[in-house]
Amino acid sequence: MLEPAREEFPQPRVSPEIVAKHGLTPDEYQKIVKALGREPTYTELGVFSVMWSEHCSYKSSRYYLKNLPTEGPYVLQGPGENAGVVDIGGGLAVAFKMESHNHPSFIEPYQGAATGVGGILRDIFTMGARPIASLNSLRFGSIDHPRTRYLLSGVVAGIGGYGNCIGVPTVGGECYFDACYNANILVNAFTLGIVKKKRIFTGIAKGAGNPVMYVGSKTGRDGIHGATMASESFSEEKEQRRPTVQVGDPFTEKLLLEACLELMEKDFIIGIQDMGAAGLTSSSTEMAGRGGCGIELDLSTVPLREKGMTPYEILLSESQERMLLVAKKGTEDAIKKIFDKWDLDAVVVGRVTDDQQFHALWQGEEVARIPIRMLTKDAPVYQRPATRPANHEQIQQLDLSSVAEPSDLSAAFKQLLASPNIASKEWIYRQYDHFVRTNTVVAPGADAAVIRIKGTKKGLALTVDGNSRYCYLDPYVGGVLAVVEAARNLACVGARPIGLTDCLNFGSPENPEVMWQFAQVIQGMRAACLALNVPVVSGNVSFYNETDGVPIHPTPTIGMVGILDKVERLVTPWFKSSGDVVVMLGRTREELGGSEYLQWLHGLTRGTPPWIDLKMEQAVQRCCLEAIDQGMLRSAHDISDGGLAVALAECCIGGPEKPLGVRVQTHEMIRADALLFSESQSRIIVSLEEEDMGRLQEIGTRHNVPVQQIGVVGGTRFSIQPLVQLPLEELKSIWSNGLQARLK
Amino acid sequence: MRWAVITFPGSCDDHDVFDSLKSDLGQQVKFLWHKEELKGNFDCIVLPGGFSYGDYLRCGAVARFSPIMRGVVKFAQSGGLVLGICNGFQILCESGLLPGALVRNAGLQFVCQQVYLRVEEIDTPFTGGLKKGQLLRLPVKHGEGCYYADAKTLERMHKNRQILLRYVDSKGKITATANPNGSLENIAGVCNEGRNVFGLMPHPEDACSKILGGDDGARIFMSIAAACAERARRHA
Amino acid sequence: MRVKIFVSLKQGVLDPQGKAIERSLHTLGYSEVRDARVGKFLELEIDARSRAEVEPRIREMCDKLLANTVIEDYRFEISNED
Amino acid sequence: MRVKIFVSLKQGVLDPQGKAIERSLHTLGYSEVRDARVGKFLELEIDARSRAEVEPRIREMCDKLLANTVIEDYRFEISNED
Ligand SMILES: Nc1ncnc2c1ncn2[C@@H]1O[C@H](COP(=O)(O)OP(=O)(O)O)[C@@H](O)[C@H]1O
Ligand SMILES: [Mg+2]
Repeated sequence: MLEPAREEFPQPRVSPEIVAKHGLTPDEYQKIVKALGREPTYTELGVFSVMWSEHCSYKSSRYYLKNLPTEGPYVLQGPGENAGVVDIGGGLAVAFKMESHNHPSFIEPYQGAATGVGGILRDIFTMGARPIASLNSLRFGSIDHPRTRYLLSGVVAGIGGYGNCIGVPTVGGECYFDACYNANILVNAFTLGIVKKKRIFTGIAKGAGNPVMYVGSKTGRDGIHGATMASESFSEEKEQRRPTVQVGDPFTEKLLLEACLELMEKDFIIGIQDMGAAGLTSSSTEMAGRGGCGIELDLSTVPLREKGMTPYEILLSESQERMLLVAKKGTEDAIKKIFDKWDLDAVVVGRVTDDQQFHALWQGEEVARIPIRMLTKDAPVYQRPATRPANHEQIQQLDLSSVAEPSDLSAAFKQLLASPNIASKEWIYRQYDHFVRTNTVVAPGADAAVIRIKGTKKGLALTVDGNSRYCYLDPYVGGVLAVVEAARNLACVGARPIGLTDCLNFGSPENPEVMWQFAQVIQGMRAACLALNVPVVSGNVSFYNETDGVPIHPTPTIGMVGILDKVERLVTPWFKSSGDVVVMLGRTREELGGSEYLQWLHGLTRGTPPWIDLKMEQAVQRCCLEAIDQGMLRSAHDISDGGLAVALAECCIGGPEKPLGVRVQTHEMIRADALLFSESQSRIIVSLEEEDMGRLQEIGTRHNVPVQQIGVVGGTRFSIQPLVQLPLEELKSIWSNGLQARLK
Repeated sequence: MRWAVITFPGSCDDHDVFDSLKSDLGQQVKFLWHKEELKGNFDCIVLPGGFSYGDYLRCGAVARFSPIMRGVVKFAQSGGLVLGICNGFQILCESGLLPGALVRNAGLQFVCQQVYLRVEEIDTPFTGGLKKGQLLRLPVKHGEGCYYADAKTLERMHKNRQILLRYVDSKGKITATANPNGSLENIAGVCNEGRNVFGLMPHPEDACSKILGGDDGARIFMSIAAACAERARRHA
Repeated sequence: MRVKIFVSLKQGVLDPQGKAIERSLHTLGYSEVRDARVGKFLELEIDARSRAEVEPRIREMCDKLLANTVIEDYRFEISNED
Repeated sequence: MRVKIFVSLKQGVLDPQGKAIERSLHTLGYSEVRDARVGKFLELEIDARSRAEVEPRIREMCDKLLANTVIEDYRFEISNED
């Protein structure tokens, strides 16, 4: 370990400029002075700046997040911990969470995405859960924006580079392209882990005198709060650079993962938490906060990677692959032994106290003393002004009569199939290991991924979803649709939702129009969660996704988990055999507002998103699930982006097996392009043997869900009479190359 | 039949091999930790896939020096069966137990997909239960699986019929598009001259049960099991 | 002209590869080795008349493509030997 | 002493990375670039009294660990500047 430099570290006097550079408002600063009864030291200011930052304090979002339903009979751990935990029976539970790494990924796509994956993995195994599946939700600028290709390649390589190396399969995700992300891409990473109900760990500190231990990588100047630039001029070493880009070390994380899980089989620890944002500071204060105690750290004992690091830097460093744990007194050596086996540092860096203070020492002298409450419960909370965007009515205007119907619908369809938002994402997921751990029953490409739970008959279905175009046009409805589509995707494989996590990606909360969108989206999510009764068990908020005052479209991404009692009952989206009848559950309306078709072919992001009736939605999902339970469905696929035509195409060519043709007859009395491309909700395409039609009709009637037979599987052509006629091979090559071709 | 699976730091598929052998194929299998010396009697030692030591210098370059490898080399020299899968294959090449090397995929990207393999030689314990020319469907998942050997080495390998598996299309043809990583001659798996050490990039352990999309991987493991049973019979 | 470009991580940026290599060298008994760093090294052949002409071009190539200047520094050598 | 080690692929071993870089340089308009090759570049600090002492050690390290002589060549430079 490097010896910390002996010379005096820079402790500039706290001036208004420095306060500002630390992103604290004058009011917030006054609040600090008042509560401390004195001016904070420079080091203390740094601590406040990170703990009161939007990222750690949720000061702008907390007020609204309260509205999300978080209760449920199976919820073992809701929001507030490193991840949510849900009971899946048989003494087992799943821990899952989604987290954003948007800004870092834009600066350095590979490392930004990689460390994002590393962070969410730690959030899961810090709960005692073995990570068994990851997904990701990505948003990039328009496909022909000069930076998009570079960013996409880097992000995908980074996610794979980290996830593959650590041996957690990436089983699914989503990726959309829209000009609104040109200068602000989104990288949201989801991970799920499995844990014995009796062995769940939390990030809590308890028991005065218990040792606080630091495990994992050494601390460097990685990702230190941009604010530290303010201290540059005071720094002793001139040549020292302070990179704010963090580099991931998946190998060390793999060791950390195995070491922690081995440790957690013993009864040595009280609590444990990863050092994520604001590293040592947030992990120690959050743990003390949850335990209602104090914590004392001796920064001189922290393993360092670089010379001359100051207490300020040690406290704020965001070096990756580190964890903080509170051990039971006397187990230190046993713990060290386990980490030693995995060639990792494990050092006592402090102790739990009963004075409810955050207390940091540096070579025997005190460098920070702050009441824990001020950094946790008493951090600022704002109810920021929210106003409906000025252009709200205007963007909802859509006069379809001014939208010309394509004369050649087959050509229009081909164009839509080639849209990077519709085309196959294989170029992305073939860079992810989706087999490792031998649980993956349904790999990327389906509505939802399915993994088996070893030692049981059960399976888990996983999906991430979110349509920001809908949220832009109507954030409330967009919030509803994000949740119901996720649930519909689970229903299509035969799974019932047990909980969800979310990433809420928005512009600046200081912009009242953004705040309004935020509030609306949450209200919409709330309504949908209550209707489908799916609790929100964890999540993450990412604000300030905007450039030059132009925010991204409001983008909630929903990660939903469902359970299958009998995994072998699962159904996939793809047609299975010629002669099966093709049925649409639900009804198509003339709804082109916010559709991919309108955007890609007509360059319009306008209108109102598709109409949604939560009762009908629920009925359709129940109908599908019941039919699957009775084993009568050969395939089920939900209709979303691109409408009926695209969904049917995916049923024909999307699967791992040989493509199958389809002959469909349509009757709806609506304009032809709407019939093909309308994104009306609550629709599922299923296929089944003819003799089961009666039973399906019966189920439909019971749930009063429209059950229309629209065609038959078979042949070498894709035909929607009388509108579209295409040979399968052509269909397949357009869809398979749509994205790939543009990345050459 | 006693199997052993070595866990190196950074091994990922060690549990995959262990579970598939035990649960799917009902085999007797034990984990070995890389820091220990090789002790105990085994019929086949498996070096699993993953990213030993992060593959930071070169795949398998560091793992090769793990204490347990001394024993593995002796075990191989005395005719014991050694199976290297993916990273295990890379380790075996680095340690000189197998000829050639595995370099960066020609496409420069990590590839995870199902591939078809053609069985080229069957007079080995690893392929004895298969038919010459038989096709297997297994997943590959690697960033550095492009097989390379210089002309002289390759010639020897031909002479000794050491190339056991090749990437082919669904019809069994050797084509460029069927080659996921640019391997020389579509080589997917090779054995040593003694025919008791076998390395392959595809993952048989990930294809041992129908619900995971196929069980062709089991054919390779069962072939090994059969060969060992046969050996035991002869020694008895 | 023959151009050699050396790309290495900026001071202070974590270098997992270097760390791993140093460790294994130590376990192999080369305890005399300290702070190993790993970088990239490119060799190019460039048609040009004068250094004056190539230098700015190379700098461009590095900034645009060959180095990731967010985390990497680069330097280069030009030799006429051809 | 400061040791720089250069590891590059043997002639005949294909270098897709080099090819890719060459291609993108061309698309970026640097048509003057030919046969780009990519290698590894390691920097070590070694405690030793004399070159005579370090050289054989370094050769060992390279043969054993730092280079795979089946596919790679290496050369190194030693400088006293410390
Ligand atoms: N949008 C949200 N919905 C529900 N819970 C949320 C949301 N955003 C954050 N949370 C919860 O707030 C806590 C803090 O979030 P976060 O800071 O992202 O966790 P971490 O500190 O692990 O990064 C977590 O328990 C998270 O689940
Ligand atoms: Mg956390």
